[in-house]
Amino acid sequence: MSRLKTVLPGLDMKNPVMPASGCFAFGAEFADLYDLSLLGAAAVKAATPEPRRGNPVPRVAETDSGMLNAIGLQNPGAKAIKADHLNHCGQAGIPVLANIAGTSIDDYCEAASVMADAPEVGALELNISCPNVKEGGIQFGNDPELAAEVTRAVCNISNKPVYVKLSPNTGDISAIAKSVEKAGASGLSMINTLIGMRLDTETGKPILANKTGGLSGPAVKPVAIRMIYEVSQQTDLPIIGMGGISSVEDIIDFFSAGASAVAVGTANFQNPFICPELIEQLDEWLARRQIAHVSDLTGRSWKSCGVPSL
Amino acid sequence: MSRLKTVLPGLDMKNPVMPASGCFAFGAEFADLYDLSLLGAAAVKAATPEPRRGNPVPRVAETDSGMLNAIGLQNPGAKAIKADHLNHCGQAGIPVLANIAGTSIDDYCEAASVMADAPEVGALELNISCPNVKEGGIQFGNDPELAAEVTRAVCNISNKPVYVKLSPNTGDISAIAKSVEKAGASGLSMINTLIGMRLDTETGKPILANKTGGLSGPAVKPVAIRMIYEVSQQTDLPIIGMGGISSVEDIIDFFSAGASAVAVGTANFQNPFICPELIEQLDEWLARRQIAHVSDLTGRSWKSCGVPSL
Amino acid sequence: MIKEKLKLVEKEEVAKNVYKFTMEGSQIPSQCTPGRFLHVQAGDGRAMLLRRPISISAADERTVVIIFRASGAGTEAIASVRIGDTIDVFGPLGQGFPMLEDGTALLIGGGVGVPPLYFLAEELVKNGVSVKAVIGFRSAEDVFLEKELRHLGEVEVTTENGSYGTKGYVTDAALLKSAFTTFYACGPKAMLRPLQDTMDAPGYVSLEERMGCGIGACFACVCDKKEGGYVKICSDGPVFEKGVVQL
Amino acid sequence: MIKEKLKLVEKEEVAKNVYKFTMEGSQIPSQCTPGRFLHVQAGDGRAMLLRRPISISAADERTVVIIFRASGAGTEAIASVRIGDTIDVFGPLGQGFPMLEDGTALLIGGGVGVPPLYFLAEELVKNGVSVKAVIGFRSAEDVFLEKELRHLGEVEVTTENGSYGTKGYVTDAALLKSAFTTFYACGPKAMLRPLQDTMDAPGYVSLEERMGCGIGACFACVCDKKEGGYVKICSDGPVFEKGVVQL
Ligand SMILES: Cc1cc2nc3c(=O)[nH]c(=O)nc-3n(C[C@H](O)[C@H](O)[C@H](O)COP(=O)(O)OP(=O)(O)OC[C@H]3O[C@@H](n4cnc5c(N)ncnc54)[C@H](O)[C@@H]3O)c2cc1C
Ligand SMILES: Cc1cc2nc3c(=O)[nH]c(=O)nc-3n(C[C@H](O)[C@H](O)[C@H](O)COP(=O)(O)OP(=O)(O)OC[C@H]3O[C@@H](n4cnc5c(N)ncnc54)[C@H](O)[C@@H]3O)c2cc1C
Ligand SMILES: Cc1cc2nc3c(=O)[nH]c(=O)nc-3n(C[C@H](O)[C@H](O)[C@H](O)COP(=O)(O)O)c2cc1C
Ligand SMILES: Cc1cc2nc3c(=O)[nH]c(=O)nc-3n(C[C@H](O)[C@H](O)[C@H](O)COP(=O)(O)O)c2cc1C
Ligand code: FES
Ligand code: FES
Repeated sequence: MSRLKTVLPGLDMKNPVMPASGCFAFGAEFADLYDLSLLGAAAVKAATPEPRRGNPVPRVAETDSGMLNAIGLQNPGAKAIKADHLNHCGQAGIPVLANIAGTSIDDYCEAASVMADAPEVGALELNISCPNVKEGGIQFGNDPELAAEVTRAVCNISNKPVYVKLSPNTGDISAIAKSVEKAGASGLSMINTLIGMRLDTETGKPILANKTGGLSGPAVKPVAIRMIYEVSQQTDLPIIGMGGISSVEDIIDFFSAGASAVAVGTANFQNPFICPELIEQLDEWLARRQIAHVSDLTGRSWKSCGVPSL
Repeated sequence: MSRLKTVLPGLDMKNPVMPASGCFAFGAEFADLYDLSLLGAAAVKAATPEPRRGNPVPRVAETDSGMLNAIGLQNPGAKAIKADHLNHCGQAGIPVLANIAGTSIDDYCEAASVMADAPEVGALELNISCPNVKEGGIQFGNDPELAAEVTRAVCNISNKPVYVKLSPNTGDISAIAKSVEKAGASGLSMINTLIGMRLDTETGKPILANKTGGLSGPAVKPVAIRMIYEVSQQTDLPIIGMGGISSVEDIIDFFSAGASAVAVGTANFQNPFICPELIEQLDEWLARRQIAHVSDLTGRSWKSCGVPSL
Repeated sequence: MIKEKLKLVEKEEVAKNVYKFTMEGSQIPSQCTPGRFLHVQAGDGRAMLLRRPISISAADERTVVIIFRASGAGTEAIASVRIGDTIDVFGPLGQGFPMLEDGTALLIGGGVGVPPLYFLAEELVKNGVSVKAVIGFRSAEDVFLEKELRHLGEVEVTTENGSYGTKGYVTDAALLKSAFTTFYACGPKAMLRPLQDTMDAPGYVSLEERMGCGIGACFACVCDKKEGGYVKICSDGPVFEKGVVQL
Repeated sequence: MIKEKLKLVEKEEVAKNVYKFTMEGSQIPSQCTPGRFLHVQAGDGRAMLLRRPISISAADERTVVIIFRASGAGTEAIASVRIGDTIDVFGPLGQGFPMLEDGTALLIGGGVGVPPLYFLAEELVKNGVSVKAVIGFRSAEDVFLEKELRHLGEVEVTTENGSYGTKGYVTDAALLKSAFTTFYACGPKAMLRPLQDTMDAPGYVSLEERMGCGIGACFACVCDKKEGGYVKICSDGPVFEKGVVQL
């Protein structure tokens, strides 16, 4: 599987496939199902400085080819995560991409400094896009200045590379991307969820207790592909692509659009074994077409030469 | 069916259901399938001042529970539309909602002044959001100032009410909505398509000749519902809701979110008879629950009293 | 926790829109115990992404039985599967009912909360425990599993409109005042809440919540504990000892 | 143009991944003529919204036949329909092949472009027209409809790898140089282009394009005319007289 080996800032991965933040907790549950060392890396659940209880239930609702979630960043707090929750990934020897959330720049920095210190953590993933938390998140992701500010602050205190996870809920994602690149980001994760809502038809009321939630799953894949296609031509940062991946063809599409690695979120709920299955299928897909390395596919939707057209 | 009668600025409708712009052309094809007088109104294909040839093919691509289109506003030009294409709706006695597009404010005004003059036209629908045309559309829909400017200009020259069709490709749709309300809009249509892309997995290249296209269908319904839920609480304008409607339950959800009428787009391709079918089902749905009038449902997701909770 | 395609070998509509599915498989059935549940894929899983949690109503080495109401698009799709076809199932999931070794158990189930109690009743009786059951439904046409439970012990049926058995809710049943060692309850929160609050005997309640992963990884299904902290219904439950969770 | 659930009564894999479906209905079949097409729903239409355009390969009062390659998710879903089940079909759509009254017709089809030509051949022969056919495939295992066409007239098969019949493309066939009154061609653009450009005889070409509505309302399937202006393949075509459209 040498054609899968992928090295990105802070992430030395035997393959470019990882579970997406929030869909894998910290790995304990999946360690019962398969050998975590098969994964390229693991993006773990968002850490905030203090423990968070999250939103009232219901927290999930199904939509056509998608789902809404409004978990509300429930987590035991950065210190507890660092102390008690990273051992499964650590023992498997896979780098952790530590997702960081908060409601102020100080929050982000506090959580980041704790997580960056954990030896299991390879890089930070700055969640400036979570649409579920009323006071925070969303404004960072929709404003190039604020996005740059929080990125700069976290990069300053972190001794690990910082990936910024972009929100699709914005009119100009390239502006945000370029802004966080200048501010010191080492990579991008995209995309986070679109803001959505589902109503109970009989009562007319929102199904989620939080009313709105984040839309994920195959429904959003065309939006993710288009944004990565655009941003990968506007910045030099490596992109971890996500949004609706559930097959090996999806992974190829994300690479073609411009990604250098991928994360699988919602699909873990339908098939908890999907990550190792996709990794094997990815290797076969490339082998069958005699593609020397998966990175040869990155950006081939817009690159005009030097890449296999198949 | 008196419980369906709906009167909005410029649109005197026996029911609140119309085909969406671009999915019905000007009605000639559907007149072969059913009696157009069953419809509440008809949103017809975008008119530009000059004839437009549109984009190269392929112009459509399927996605999970959605589709992408990049027709590129092909149309015979406002004058030809007014002269030759409105007779089917006119004979059926249903008001036309004339969709207007352009690449400059002058363009919009030129097309608007022609269309507003047609006796069949009840109101204009300003498409400030079409994501397919490189030089135009998109910037109007993502900038409150520009959106207001084009709205003001068109309202000034139009003797018919103007609905502004909002783009979901923006970080703050309420800001756009409030801005066009102040500028003189009589109503809102929402939502237009999300920008998306699909790649051919084998070649890695975009399937659409235009590369990006507009995402529509049930996949985008949660985004539409959330935006209408938000905007209907921020403005007093009536909203024509659309985005993924394919069942009577969908219609109810759009009313509950805050719509006063609905448009059905993509679903016409799967079932060309869907509009009259939904109109009948809507009447039955309300009758079974003894709801006096469909407008009683408008905004019941957020209104706390005075509406039937069922 | 296994993902397996189970083969539908028997299918019966046991009440209006309520289906009993007997499914065959080589791995999942033998791991099933009362109170645990299966995470069942609806349709081809493309338009409907989330699995549906359905309790296990009986199981042996090769077969497992579920009983479910076709109440929405997903359960309707599952109900439309034909005999001989397969169903994609992940499970068994969750923590089941703790077993009694002796004494008398009172089982209290409402609607589609009854199926897991049947499995429990079978196992309790095998253990030598006496079983009594209160099962509540909307109306006479909704009643199911009554006959099967009567083979195992005394049964009281309640219907909301009084069209069959005792009129009212399970909480109105006479058997609730009879003597028993432990109770086991499964049904909507509105039914479990008064039971948890008013029953003197020890007991267990089985909860429902909308789920994502079903294995404790997504935090969709949390429920506050009375003494602070929280549980995940999918992996810490769905069965909890009386008084542990806030209802 | 009718929307009807057609019942699948016969199903055969006529070549690798190529299926022949015989479907029964009360309204659509009797309206079918050669060159028109059906707009076929894939699966339950929830994850896959767009219908698939498939040519009519034969029809009588009560049945209609289609032959299609299962090449993607939608056609695979259609291929998995079982005998006795129904398929949601909208049609027949488009303008078919104009008929000849006498003389000799040369039919030229590539791959899944062959099926509509079979229907045409039958009708031409009924009209007393002589028929010859050139049909091209990738390789021997892909060949279908050869035997059926031989009942109606002379047939030349071409395969790209030469594993059967003439080696090369349909444009390499000897029959193209024989005498005939009119040609009818159906296949990919790369095949139709040289035919339109080089054939001296009058003729017709049948085109493919990705479609939305199938009835001329969405402008997905336009094609430029040589003399300016455009046509919609779904409603003005899919059949056009040689020289009308730009290929
Ligand atoms: C542990 C557990 C055991 C259960 N056992 C049974 C059983 O044995 N028999 C039975 O008939 N039902 C049972 N249910 C309820 C069953 O899961 C729901 O009725 C079913 O998920 C509804 O799906 P749908 O497609 O009909 O509805 P839809 O409304 O189409 O479902 C949409 C989404 O909401 C979720 N959802 C909707 N209602 C519920 C609910 N009440 N509980 C959980 N998720 C819901 C669905 O899973 C799906 O993700 C159980 C639920 C849980 C949590
Ligand atoms: C008028 C007409 C007649 C046809 N007749 C036949 C026939 O008799 N037998 C046969 O095997 N095929 C025929 N085709 C081609 C057939 O429509 C496509 O092979 C089929 O739509 C592909 O669908 P899919 O689900 O396999 O592919 P997917 O790639 O999953 O399809 C995705 C989308 O792209 C569209 N699409 C993909 N390829 C094509 C194509 N080549 N042409 C049009 N749309 C496409 C699909 O309709 C769908 O909307 C015909 C096409 C047209 C336009
Ligand atoms: C239940 C759930 C919880 C999530 N939690 C987080 C989170 O804590 N932090 C974050 O950055 N993204 C979170 N996400 C977003 C995912 O990481 C991912 O960006 C998104 O779901 C799109 O990918 P998918 O379609 O493969 O799920 C969450 C998604 C889901 C479905
Ligand atoms: C093929 C196609 C063409 C469209 N053309 C137009 C257009 O000309 N003007 C416009 O304002 N919207 C256009 N739309 C957008 C629709 O009117 C509608 O806003 C959108 O498709 C969402 O509704 P739906 O999901 O029901 O299709 C088009 C949509 C489709 C699918
Ligand atoms: S359903 Fe995911 S934690 Fe319970
Ligand atoms: S497919 Fe809609 S116009 Fe041809």
